Amino acid sequence: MAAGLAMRVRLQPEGLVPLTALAVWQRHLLQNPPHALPPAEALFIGRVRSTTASGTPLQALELEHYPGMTEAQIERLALAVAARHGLAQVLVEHRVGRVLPGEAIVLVAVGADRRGPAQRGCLELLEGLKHDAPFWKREWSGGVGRWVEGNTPLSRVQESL
Amino acid sequence: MAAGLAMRVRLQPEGLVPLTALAVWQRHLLQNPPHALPPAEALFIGRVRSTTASGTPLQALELEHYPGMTEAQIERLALAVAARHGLAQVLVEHRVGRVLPGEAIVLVAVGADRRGPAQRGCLELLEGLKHDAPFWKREWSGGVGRWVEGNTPLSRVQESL
Amino acid sequence: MPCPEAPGLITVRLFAGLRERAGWSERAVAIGTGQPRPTAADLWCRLGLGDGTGKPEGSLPGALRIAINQTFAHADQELEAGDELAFLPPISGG
Amino acid sequence: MPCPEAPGLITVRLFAGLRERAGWSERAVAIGTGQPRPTAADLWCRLGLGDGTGKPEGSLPGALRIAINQTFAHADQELEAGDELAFLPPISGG
Repeated sequence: MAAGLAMRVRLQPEGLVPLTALAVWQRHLLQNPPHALPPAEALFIGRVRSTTASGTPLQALELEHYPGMTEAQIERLALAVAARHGLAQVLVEHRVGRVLPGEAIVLVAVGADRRGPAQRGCLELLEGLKHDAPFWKREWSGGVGRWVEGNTPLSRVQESL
Repeated sequence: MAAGLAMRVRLQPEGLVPLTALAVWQRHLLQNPPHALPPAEALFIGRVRSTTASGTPLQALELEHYPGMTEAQIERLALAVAARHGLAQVLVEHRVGRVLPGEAIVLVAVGADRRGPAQRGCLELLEGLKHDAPFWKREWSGGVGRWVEGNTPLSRVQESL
Repeated sequence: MPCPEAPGLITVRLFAGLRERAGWSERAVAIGTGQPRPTAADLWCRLGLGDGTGKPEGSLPGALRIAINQTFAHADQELEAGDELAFLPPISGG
Repeated sequence: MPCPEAPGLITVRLFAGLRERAGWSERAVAIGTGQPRPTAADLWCRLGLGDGTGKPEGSLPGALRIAINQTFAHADQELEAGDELAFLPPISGG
């Protein structure tokens, strides 16, 4: 880990409450000098939609992962983004298992000295999670499960940052 | 306000605790259907640095604003960004008065159906606050106050999004 | 024959470093009847707000912004009685 | 004369839709001694994981990704005894 970088990657089988996870993370930073709350912090929270990709009501999302590789791969992605932008802090929490509509599925928090690196780091890390971390979603609707293959494109942002 | 847009703009003379402000905002959304927690939420927290622009230890930051115009101007900026990106929710909380190193000075939370609009909306609104909302910072260091004129540029992100 | 207008007042406000250099934050300025309506640049000169660097009369510092009735406005917009005019030094928000 | 190597095992893992179509999630596959080392594409064919669409032997579906020992790898990387090989259908994280 780069000197001074505070990093935490967690897979959550039980539930992910973003504001609680952030409070725990802030306490950790404040209690472990020289870490501190960053001047610029960019965050992203993703939650489960109430409908499937085809528009039917969603009962639940099932998230499969590759135990061991998924954690290691997220850490690799986070370290690469942190090095590229000189980040001070990276927190990633990601649900696995069965997640209900409205529940949080992913939380990314990136801290830096300036807003530009924090924002770019948060965007890039989220794209990494979407495309390069081994997660597979299955949408359950009407008692039937359907694997989601791939992600929605991000359009302009991805290429331009 | 656009149909379905939940918007809150607050100037905080007393103190801004981002996680508490977010908890209050979430409760408001959940208690006022059809508002709900958004599938994609991009957030930014800015905090006061421990040093001045010239590198000396910062005692405090003093934030002057234009009562009436500042709130109205933030609302105009937020409505424009929300319309441009089809946002569902915008929260802006900004400190005024005397702010100490490490304290939060600004919180922006933008909710949308997809991550692209949420992220772009959050970036643009923060740039609006930096450059087009009437706030003036004075850095206090060694008992002397110096007005900060202008902001650090965002470089690549601003033009490309 | 139209009635002569009563003289009107414009409220002028200054902020931050500009307020401190001038030594005041708010003034009421009378605008005469029968004269061309003043602009922000006119009042900037009339109130002696220039920095003495020899800029020609009527010109405003480039970084300065103008608000009329709490909305950003162009410096050459004509003012009316009752308007609130503010001179805004460079913004540093967020 | 070098000693003949004992036959080695490769662990093959499948995930998500691919696991369900195949009907299994993990298998140990023996690789013979004295033969060229197999690649992921070789094992894909040997395990009958193709979708029967008549793709030539040795080719993998374009959207499929490979991990060897829990790290992304090229499909033509040669495998060794003890390796863990995973076939990963298109990712949908975050």
